[in-house]
Amino acid sequence: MNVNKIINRAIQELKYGQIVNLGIGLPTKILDHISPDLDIFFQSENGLLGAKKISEDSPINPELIDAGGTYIDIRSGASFFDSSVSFAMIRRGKVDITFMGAFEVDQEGSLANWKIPGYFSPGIGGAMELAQKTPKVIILCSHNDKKGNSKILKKCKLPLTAKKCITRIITDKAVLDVTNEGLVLKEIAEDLTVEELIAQTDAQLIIPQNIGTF
Amino acid sequence: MNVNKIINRAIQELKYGQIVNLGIGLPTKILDHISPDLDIFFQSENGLLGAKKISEDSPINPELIDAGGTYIDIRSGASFFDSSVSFAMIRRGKVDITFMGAFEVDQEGSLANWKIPGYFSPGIGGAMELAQKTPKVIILCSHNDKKGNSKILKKCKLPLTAKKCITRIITDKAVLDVTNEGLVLKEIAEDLTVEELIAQTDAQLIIPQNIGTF
Amino acid sequence: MMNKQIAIEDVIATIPDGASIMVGGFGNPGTPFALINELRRQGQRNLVIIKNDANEDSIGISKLIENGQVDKLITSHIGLNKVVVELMNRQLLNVEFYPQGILAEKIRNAGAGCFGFLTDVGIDTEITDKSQLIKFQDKELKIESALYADFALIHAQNSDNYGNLVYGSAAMNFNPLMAMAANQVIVETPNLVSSDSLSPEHIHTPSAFVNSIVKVEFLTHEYQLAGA
Amino acid sequence: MMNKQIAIEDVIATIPDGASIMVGGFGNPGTPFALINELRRQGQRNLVIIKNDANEDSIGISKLIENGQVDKLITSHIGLNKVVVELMNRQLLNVEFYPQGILAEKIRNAGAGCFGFLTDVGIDTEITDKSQLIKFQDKELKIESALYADFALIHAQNSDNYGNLVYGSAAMNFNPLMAMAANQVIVETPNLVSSDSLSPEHIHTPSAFVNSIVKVEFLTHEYQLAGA
Repeated sequence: MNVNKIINRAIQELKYGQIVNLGIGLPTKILDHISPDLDIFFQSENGLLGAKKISEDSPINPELIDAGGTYIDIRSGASFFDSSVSFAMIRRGKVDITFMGAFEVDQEGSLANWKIPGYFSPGIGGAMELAQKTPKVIILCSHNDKKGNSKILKKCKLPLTAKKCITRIITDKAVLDVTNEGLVLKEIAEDLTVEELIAQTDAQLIIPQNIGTF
Repeated sequence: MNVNKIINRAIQELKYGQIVNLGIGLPTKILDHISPDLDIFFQSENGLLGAKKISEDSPINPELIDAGGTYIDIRSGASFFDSSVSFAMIRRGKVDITFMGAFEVDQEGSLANWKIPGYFSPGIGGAMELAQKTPKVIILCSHNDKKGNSKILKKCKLPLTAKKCITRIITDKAVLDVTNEGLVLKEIAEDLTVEELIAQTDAQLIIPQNIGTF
Repeated sequence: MMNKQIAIEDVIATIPDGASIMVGGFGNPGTPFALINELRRQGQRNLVIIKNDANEDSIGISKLIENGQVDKLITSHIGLNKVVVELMNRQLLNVEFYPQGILAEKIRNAGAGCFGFLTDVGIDTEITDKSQLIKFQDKELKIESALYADFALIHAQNSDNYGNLVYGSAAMNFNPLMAMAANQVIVETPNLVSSDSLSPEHIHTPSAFVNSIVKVEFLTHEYQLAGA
Repeated sequence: MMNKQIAIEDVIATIPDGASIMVGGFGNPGTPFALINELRRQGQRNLVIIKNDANEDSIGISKLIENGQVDKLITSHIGLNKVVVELMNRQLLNVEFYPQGILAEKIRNAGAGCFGFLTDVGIDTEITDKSQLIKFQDKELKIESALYADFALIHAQNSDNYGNLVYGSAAMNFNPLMAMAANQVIVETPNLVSSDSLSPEHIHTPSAFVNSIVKVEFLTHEYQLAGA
């Protein structure tokens, strides 16, 4: 999987002034690649607004981590608050975008990313509220798993994180939008044909006239 | 009515280290008479712990009032907080004593002090939660109204503030404790006989062997 | 978000007739007098106002009520405003009362994106209709609904350009709760300061909850009056 | 109240077997390692521990769990502690999971002296049994009960003798909520400071919620580790 391709495409979603939450895994890599000049506030659900990648020569503050446990720094205009205010912010829709990883997504926009029964059940964390309550939920994931199976399904089989919550899916092969009509192909990886993509995707795709590449 | 007698007796209830709320009216006069050395934290439900009477030569801070709208000062160790935390403190029973005025009290320990239908209905304010949730509710009021009617009743007639909430009643004529058995006379004003007190009281009084005077 | 500073007449003009508006303050401290005065000048009508009290007559939200702009007041105690009590008694103003801490918690509950909470406050009094009680974990309890609003008018001692707010002493009261519960949050502040002068640990309202900031160039006499 | 300072062994000795204990912290920041270590040393058993996470293996509450002192863990996410995941999978530890913000709100609701709240979080997922849903104001909602505890163990950056607390950066997290929700609140702090050095506007937890204060004379290595 081409991680950088996904991250670079994800960064194009960011606009001046937004409040953004980054899930553990692929999404947190956005912090490593983003221009420090972009005026964005990253929210971390352990209680801060204004997270910034720590520079290598900065001293570490052991009390300053993100929700994934990584040492971070803060930008000018940052604030700290307790966990109830942090999720108040999330449930009130004040976080504009959340980027999350996924085990499975489906053409209805449902997301499964917190539990694989029998294999992986570390708890729900903040995922359910972020997925259900953020206005724009953007999924970053590989298009297919290691065995080549599509992660973009007609219907999720794993326990859901939230139903019909996804706005956009960015994989290494495509950018897909969830619409009332179904899953619309917006952009395709430049080294792939539409036929190849369809063959590698379980979900039904709506193919419009104009498709971008990335 | 001898206001000072009530206030002086009320002050004897205060002990080192307590958190105390003072209702509007008679109770707030406690602040004027208390020794500044007594290590007490007065809570004001508009969001502060550590209220202190403002000294005459201090500059006024227009943002620093108590819940009755009087300019106050704060003591060392004071804190400010929002209205939800203020009432969290009250509902969690962290305020040790609340002193309140009353229109009527009764021998079951019920209190009416917020509404006189048709005459007076300014709203509930903080009274209901303070009366219902404070471990020690002490009522300060005149024993009889201007017409001579007892305010200490068998049963309240006015809309209740809270049912069976009162610990102790301090009037100009008596100190009465609410017990499971009924209203017990603890102390009597030194210029009054027990017979006179009974004649001026609607509620049934339990008269123990030993009665103090004040 | 980012620079949220806006002219007072422009931001108050976004409030339509019939809006529900939370107004910060307990008595005078924390009351956004400048925003209220502009709302009075523009004259929006049929408003639902949510405030702990009604201020005193002739100032604050009492001006809006006296001017006939308010259909309904949701409050806790209006005892220090005889004019508003009189309007209520003459049934010229619809007033809905809650215990003060329940009003605060209804607003806090909305601010947290919830829909209500369970309480036993007042269950033995006339404010509770026994038919509303539910049994939960062997207790008789009342469901109090969350109280949301279209707008909140907030007075902060300090704000930066992002809308990180700090309140002064007893002027905090309902302000941070309302800033979370309203859909559009309009802040007035006499001190628009640089972010770097605010300590991130000591922000009372994080910028995420603030939409618009009005710099109040000077404070009117109302800010200097005795409280309540 | 007043001088609440007490020796660590004396205050931890007040915790009986079977107690429910809220433990502050999100990962390492805000975790009261010294109080936990003393609880491990004294060895109280059959504990119910409430914490956002299980720390990493060999530190924090993981020590209590690994030592068999914990019957039940109420938490949100334990993904960074393989030892505890393994104990859960082998059914040697009872773990109750909530969405993180719901766990925070359950504790906040108790801290506010309420009994539960209404939410729609997770209602379309397996964490919700449809039979629990109630209809309120035309919405399908779930009642989440308030979560109280016998004790809270809190780590504060600063405290005065009265127990006015200030937390450092991301070490705030669950601490102020737990300080309100527990019946007995035990605070550890490396900095016992004079009241006059704290600004009354910037107290995160007012002294009313604090029962006991332990001055931590030196911070162990655990406080210096990477978080979560």
